[in-house]
Amino acid sequence: QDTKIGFIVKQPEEPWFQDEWKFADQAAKEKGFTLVKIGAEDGEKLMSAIDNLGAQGAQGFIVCTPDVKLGPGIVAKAAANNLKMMTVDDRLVDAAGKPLEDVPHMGISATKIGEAVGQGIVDEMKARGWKPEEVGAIRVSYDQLPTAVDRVEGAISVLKANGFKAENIFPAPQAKTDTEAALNAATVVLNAHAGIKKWVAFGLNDEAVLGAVRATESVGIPADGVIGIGIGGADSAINEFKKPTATGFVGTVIISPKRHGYETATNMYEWVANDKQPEKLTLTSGALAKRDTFQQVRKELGIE
Amino acid sequence: MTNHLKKILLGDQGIVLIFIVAFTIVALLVPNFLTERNMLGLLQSVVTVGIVACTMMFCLAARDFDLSVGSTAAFTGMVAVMASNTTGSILVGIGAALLCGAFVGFVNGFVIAKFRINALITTLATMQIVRGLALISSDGRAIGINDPGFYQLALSKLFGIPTPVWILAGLFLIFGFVLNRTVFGKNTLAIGGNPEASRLAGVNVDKTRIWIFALQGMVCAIAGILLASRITSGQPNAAVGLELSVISACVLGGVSLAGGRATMAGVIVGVMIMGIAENVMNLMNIPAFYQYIVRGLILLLAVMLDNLRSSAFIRR
Amino acid sequence: MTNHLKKILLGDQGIVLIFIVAFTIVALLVPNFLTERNMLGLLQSVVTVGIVACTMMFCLAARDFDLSVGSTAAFTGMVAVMASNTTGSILVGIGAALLCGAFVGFVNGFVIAKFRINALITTLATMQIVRGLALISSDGRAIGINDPGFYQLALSKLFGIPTPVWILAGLFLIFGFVLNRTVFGKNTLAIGGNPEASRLAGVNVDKTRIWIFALQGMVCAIAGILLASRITSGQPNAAVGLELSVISACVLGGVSLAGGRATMAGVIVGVMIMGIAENVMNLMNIPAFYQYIVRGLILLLAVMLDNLRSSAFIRR
Amino acid sequence: MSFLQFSNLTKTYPGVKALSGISFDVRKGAVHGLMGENGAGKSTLIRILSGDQHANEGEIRIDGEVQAYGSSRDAFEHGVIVIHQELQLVPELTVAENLYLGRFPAKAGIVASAKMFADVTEKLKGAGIDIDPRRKVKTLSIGERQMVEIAKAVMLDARVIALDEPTSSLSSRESEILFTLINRLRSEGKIILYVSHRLDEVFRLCDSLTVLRDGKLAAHHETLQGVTRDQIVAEMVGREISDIWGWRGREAGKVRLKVEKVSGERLPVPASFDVHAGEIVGFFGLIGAGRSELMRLVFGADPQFSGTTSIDGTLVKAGSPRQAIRSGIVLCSEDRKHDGILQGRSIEENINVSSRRHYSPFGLLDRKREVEVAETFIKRLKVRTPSRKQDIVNLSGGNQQKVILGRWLAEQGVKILIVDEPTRGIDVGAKSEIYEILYELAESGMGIVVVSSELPEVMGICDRILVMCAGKIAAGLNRDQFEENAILAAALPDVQQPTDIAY
Ligand SMILES: Nc1ncnc2c1ncn2[C@@H]1O[C@H](COP(=O)(O)OP(=O)(O)OP(=O)(O)O)[C@@H](O)[C@H]1O
Ligand SMILES: Nc1ncnc2c1ncn2[C@@H]1O[C@H](COP(=O)(O)OP(=O)(O)OP(=O)(O)O)[C@@H](O)[C@H]1O
Ligand SMILES: O[C@@H]1[C@@H](O)[C@@H](O)CO[C@H]1O
Ligand SMILES: [Mg+2]
Ligand SMILES: [Mg+2]
Repeated sequence: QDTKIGFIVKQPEEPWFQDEWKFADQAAKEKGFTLVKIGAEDGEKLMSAIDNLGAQGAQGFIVCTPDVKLGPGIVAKAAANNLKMMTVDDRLVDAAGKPLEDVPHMGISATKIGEAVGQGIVDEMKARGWKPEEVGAIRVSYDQLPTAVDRVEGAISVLKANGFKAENIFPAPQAKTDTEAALNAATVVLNAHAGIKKWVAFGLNDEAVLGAVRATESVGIPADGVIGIGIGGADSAINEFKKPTATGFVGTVIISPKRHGYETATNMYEWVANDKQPEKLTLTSGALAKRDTFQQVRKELGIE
Repeated sequence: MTNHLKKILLGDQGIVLIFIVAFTIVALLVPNFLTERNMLGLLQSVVTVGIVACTMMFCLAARDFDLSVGSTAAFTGMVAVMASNTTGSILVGIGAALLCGAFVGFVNGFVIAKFRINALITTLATMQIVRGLALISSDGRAIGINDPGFYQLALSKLFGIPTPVWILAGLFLIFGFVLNRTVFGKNTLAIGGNPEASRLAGVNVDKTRIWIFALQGMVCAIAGILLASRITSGQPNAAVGLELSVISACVLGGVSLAGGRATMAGVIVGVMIMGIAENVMNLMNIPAFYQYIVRGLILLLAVMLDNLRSSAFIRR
Repeated sequence: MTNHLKKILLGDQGIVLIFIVAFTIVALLVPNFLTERNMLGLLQSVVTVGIVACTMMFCLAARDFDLSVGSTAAFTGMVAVMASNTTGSILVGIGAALLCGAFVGFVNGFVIAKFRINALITTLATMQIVRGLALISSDGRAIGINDPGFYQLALSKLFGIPTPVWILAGLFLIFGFVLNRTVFGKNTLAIGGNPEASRLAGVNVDKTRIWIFALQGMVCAIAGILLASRITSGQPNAAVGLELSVISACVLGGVSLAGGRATMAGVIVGVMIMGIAENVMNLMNIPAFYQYIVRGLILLLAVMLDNLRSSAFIRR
Repeated sequence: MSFLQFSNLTKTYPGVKALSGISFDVRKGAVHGLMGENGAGKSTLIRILSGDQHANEGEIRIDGEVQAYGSSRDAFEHGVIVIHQELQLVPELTVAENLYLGRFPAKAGIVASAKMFADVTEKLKGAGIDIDPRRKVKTLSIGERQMVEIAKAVMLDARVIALDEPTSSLSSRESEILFTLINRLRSEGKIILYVSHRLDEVFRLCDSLTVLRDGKLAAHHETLQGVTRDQIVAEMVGREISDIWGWRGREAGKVRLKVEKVSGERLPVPASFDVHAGEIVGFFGLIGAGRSELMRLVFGADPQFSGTTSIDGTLVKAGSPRQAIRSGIVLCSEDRKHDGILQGRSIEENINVSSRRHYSPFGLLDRKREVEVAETFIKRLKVRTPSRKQDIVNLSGGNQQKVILGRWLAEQGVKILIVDEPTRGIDVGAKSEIYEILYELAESGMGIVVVSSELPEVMGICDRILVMCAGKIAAGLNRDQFEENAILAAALPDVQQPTDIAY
């Protein structure tokens, strides 16, 4: 019987997931199984997707869930359809918020990524000789998304630990997760605190931080007065590094879609075909990439 | 084509026929489509849209519009989970959700009917407000269900068919009956067909509209409860964009946005077409970006076919 | 209140007055609001919505509906970036984007006018198809702009005011003029008032509708180009949900969804109210979840005020 | 004696005093006429009676008891039924459903359909109205719809029945049915208020009469005995009109319009006819005879299945109204609400919508000219309005009709003017002025087609009459052959008709 494996992601339009899929496809080609890629933006679509996989005779699937609290439901659905399952990126939790340790998972904790961002900012501030009290921080927030909250909180914890004052951190809530929304929200913060000349920015992803950096440009703050560090490291960020002159977008914490896509798919295949149980928990790490190091970092992570 | 056949094909139930033909073709061409498992999965996947479409049909038929259904379903789902977690009683949870849903709908209806505010704007506003409430009440995070009995709402089966599907079928029957056989249904169609005439004929237009919205809210709550049970948690971000799916399903099913025209059979077909499209695209492993295009084309094709049909039959 | 004042307040331009009053209050109460920098930021933040609202006004006034504007803006932004990257000429990029936008709009208009397909469904379909195209053409990735000159579209200033704001102002003027002073504008309003009567009065209804959509597409392209320049890349996910913001702004500005009623001044006010609401909420540091609620309430309040105004003036 | 009393009724709209201090009484078992120029306030009075509008001052009493209705339903529950001037039907519902709208026979909210249809069938039959109660209203012609409206009056048990221009689109045969009904209601002791612009009807039907002018009471007649037509006309319009038709002879010229074997979906039998320059041709027939459909085909409003139309010998590509207008044919259609007025737009825009292409270089409006054109026709047709900027939906029915006529009179280069029920709802004074305009246009060489269900009108103003019956042109008569019975006989469908004859 042919091996068929599903790979369900929460936001198929996001480059990150495109990459995960791409690397999973690579695994499928190498191992000779069929990969069924499905986008499921919410809980209901996810449940249908699992049913759908069951109906087309898949044996297992990998999922990045739209919400970690869906845990028990996903597990039950998978069992009902007799499918093996693993999670990627985001780890499932139960009703009480405890991780479902029985489900094999590969990912990186949102808080950890955020901390990496915070550390990057702090290091850059030191390199530039900035004093925390003269710097404003733009927290581009999208609190509707739990992961987003965890990430920015991670960054903030590092900033505070390094002497950043809480009252110098200004929330810029984006109405949507695109760059324009972040730009508009950040502009308001900048204009409300016109006295501050040095800014740092962090947020959910590269797009959010890019919006903040664009905002600093539009109000005329020079690039050397801005430190923005994003998360993701896909094309939006790379484009920024490729610009002829450096911008306030100093770096991005790259996580490797290759490991997440390729390895999870391979592991699932081994599980299905050779009954080889995957590791219960694999944590990958993010790496900070900057204008001068991004190519190297990408190579190390196996992306290019 | 003989005249007789033409009449059936082009008549009021024509879209049903078109649907049957399309279904047969899909069943023959797409592997795994006509399996029992897939059929059940398909049916379950249309439960939310189908349930809400029942009352959206009334709303549109009365020339109104409701964008708040997605938020309401999410909010009421949360309410059901929170209330049953706190009280320990699933029934109380369900009751609270139904009440909250009906209340949101009532507010919509009241504002629209009494203050004569555009339905689009009103429900766009409540859509945001209710979503805000859902987020605030849960601090933006999903809330897990404590009592596993709650899952049974969605998991239990009767004669091999999941409860939500039975509920959907029941609602289709009920609202089909209400539309065609009751004073409320006729009044709804009359209001949509000619609000002025209805008012002058003594139809209580305001009351009917308020009722429609209140019902809509309550039905959203049913959808929200089942959804929460299905995804085993109350999620403040659930059902985003539901309004567009539901309205499309209705319009696809021949409900006129200009009011006054609606059939339950049409709406059912509309709901099914949308569900089958998604199902088949995933069965056929169509890449995500191309799914957008296919979805758009199916939508266009379906209304075009229906239009061709009805314009060939009755001009104007 | 003297009769004279009442007349101005309740007249056609009443919403402008209400707006001025509201603006003054906000300016006095919210710190940092009335600074030059914030005003410029505010204006820039409404550029996209404002530009698209110009033609959406025509669309709604003719009793049509366009949900595809967000996708079209994103798609044309990508086209502008890709074409100028490949050819090395910004002008070619802009031209290509305008053409693509107009083409998408033309297709919308053609399908709606000639096949008589519901505008909601048609544009919902193209919304998906065009978004799909944007995603496919870039493989879902943001595309960076090669030529820094492209950034200047958004960054350059004239008399201290950014170019996009000038463009917005120019479009407001042009479309205000077109609506009130040209046959095209009057025909649009006539069609919205009564399409059949317009046809019988010799108005080329189909042609007018097609033109409206084609223009809408082109104007979306202008918005898309400026957006790409502003965020220094073409992003396939840009402008999701733009359609609802734009339609709300129009309706807030007194454009009737039942057609036949629209003023440019009203639409400008609608756009500004929405922009100010976002701006002030962020200035006042209102938490994200509460912003939903405030947004909804403002929307409601604004139409209620406007309704009160017009219903006090003309009873039905 | 018990009766309906209006005392000191006053109603103002912005810029318009629609009624000021109206007081009069109506007896039981009597038909009370209400007449007055367009915009005099008749419909306003009736709308207040129906609870749809509220008076600023004054009160209404029935049997001495003050009535204060919050809504139409309220009025209905107090036994007041109103047939409004504009048709108030729901197109997607059936005839029976429309008749029972607002009061469906129901048990536990479930409509007793069988009972409803049986009931309606019986009552329509009893009233002599021949319309299938199961048909959807959208498939009925204007005239048939009007009959459905009227049927409401007999369906329900009422104390007061008010009819606002019920015959405006009925031909004499249907009007007769209505009169029989009204007489029956009178004999049952109802109070009947009857608005009409047709004097002969009023004389035939009414026991007493009130005349309004500019919202004020101009005259009240307890009885019509001894009252003359001229007197009423003078009370209405403030001057005497000797002969409202005022027909004058003209030399007919060459054939201008030649319609050959034209057929369409709702007019399967091909029809042919000519109109000469300077000629006014009347089309008469019962409702549903196909006159409106024929004109719509000629004008390109509906697709032609066969046939040709030519003007001055050149073939017209009548694919659309737009092309027709450009080749010199215009049609002022019978259904002003559906096919005429641009809702929400001003009088000025409603008048200029078609003709502005002649004076809008490069698509830019000539606003001065538009104002001029609007003012001209407002004045010429005596449209009663505070301003040319008034939204057309705020005008009285007759004034709306005048504005639509104005739209077509403002057109330039018209060779054939087709007017379908042009004086529907228009007062006597304005009528004679419109006829005068038609004569002038004919004298200038235009060919004119007048479709009308009012036999005296067709006989009064036309040079030639074509009678349509059941979708065919059944007879043609020149002015010297005009004879009421002959025309009516030709209009009745029972007689054997020849097919496809040219006139
Ligand atoms: N909603 C409204 N707003 C403003 N003016 C109005 C409104 N309704 C009616 N009017 C005005 O009130 C006056 C009386 O109108 P009404 O409809 O009662 O006239 P009528 O006697 O019925 O005329 P007709 O013979 O043309 O039907 C008219 O001048 C009309 O323009
Ligand atoms: N929308 C429609 N759908 C179907 N049949 C229609 C429709 N409108 C009219 N008819 C039918 O077409 C026939 C011709 O109607 P038409 O309106 O041309 O008659 P008419 O002589 O002008 O009479 P009227 O005074 O009623 O306008 C009638 O039998 C009518 O019932
Ligand atoms: O949503 C994020 C996604 O954007 C990517 O960064 C991987 O982790 C997921 O949690
Ligand atoms: Mg009247
Ligand atoms: Mg007719």
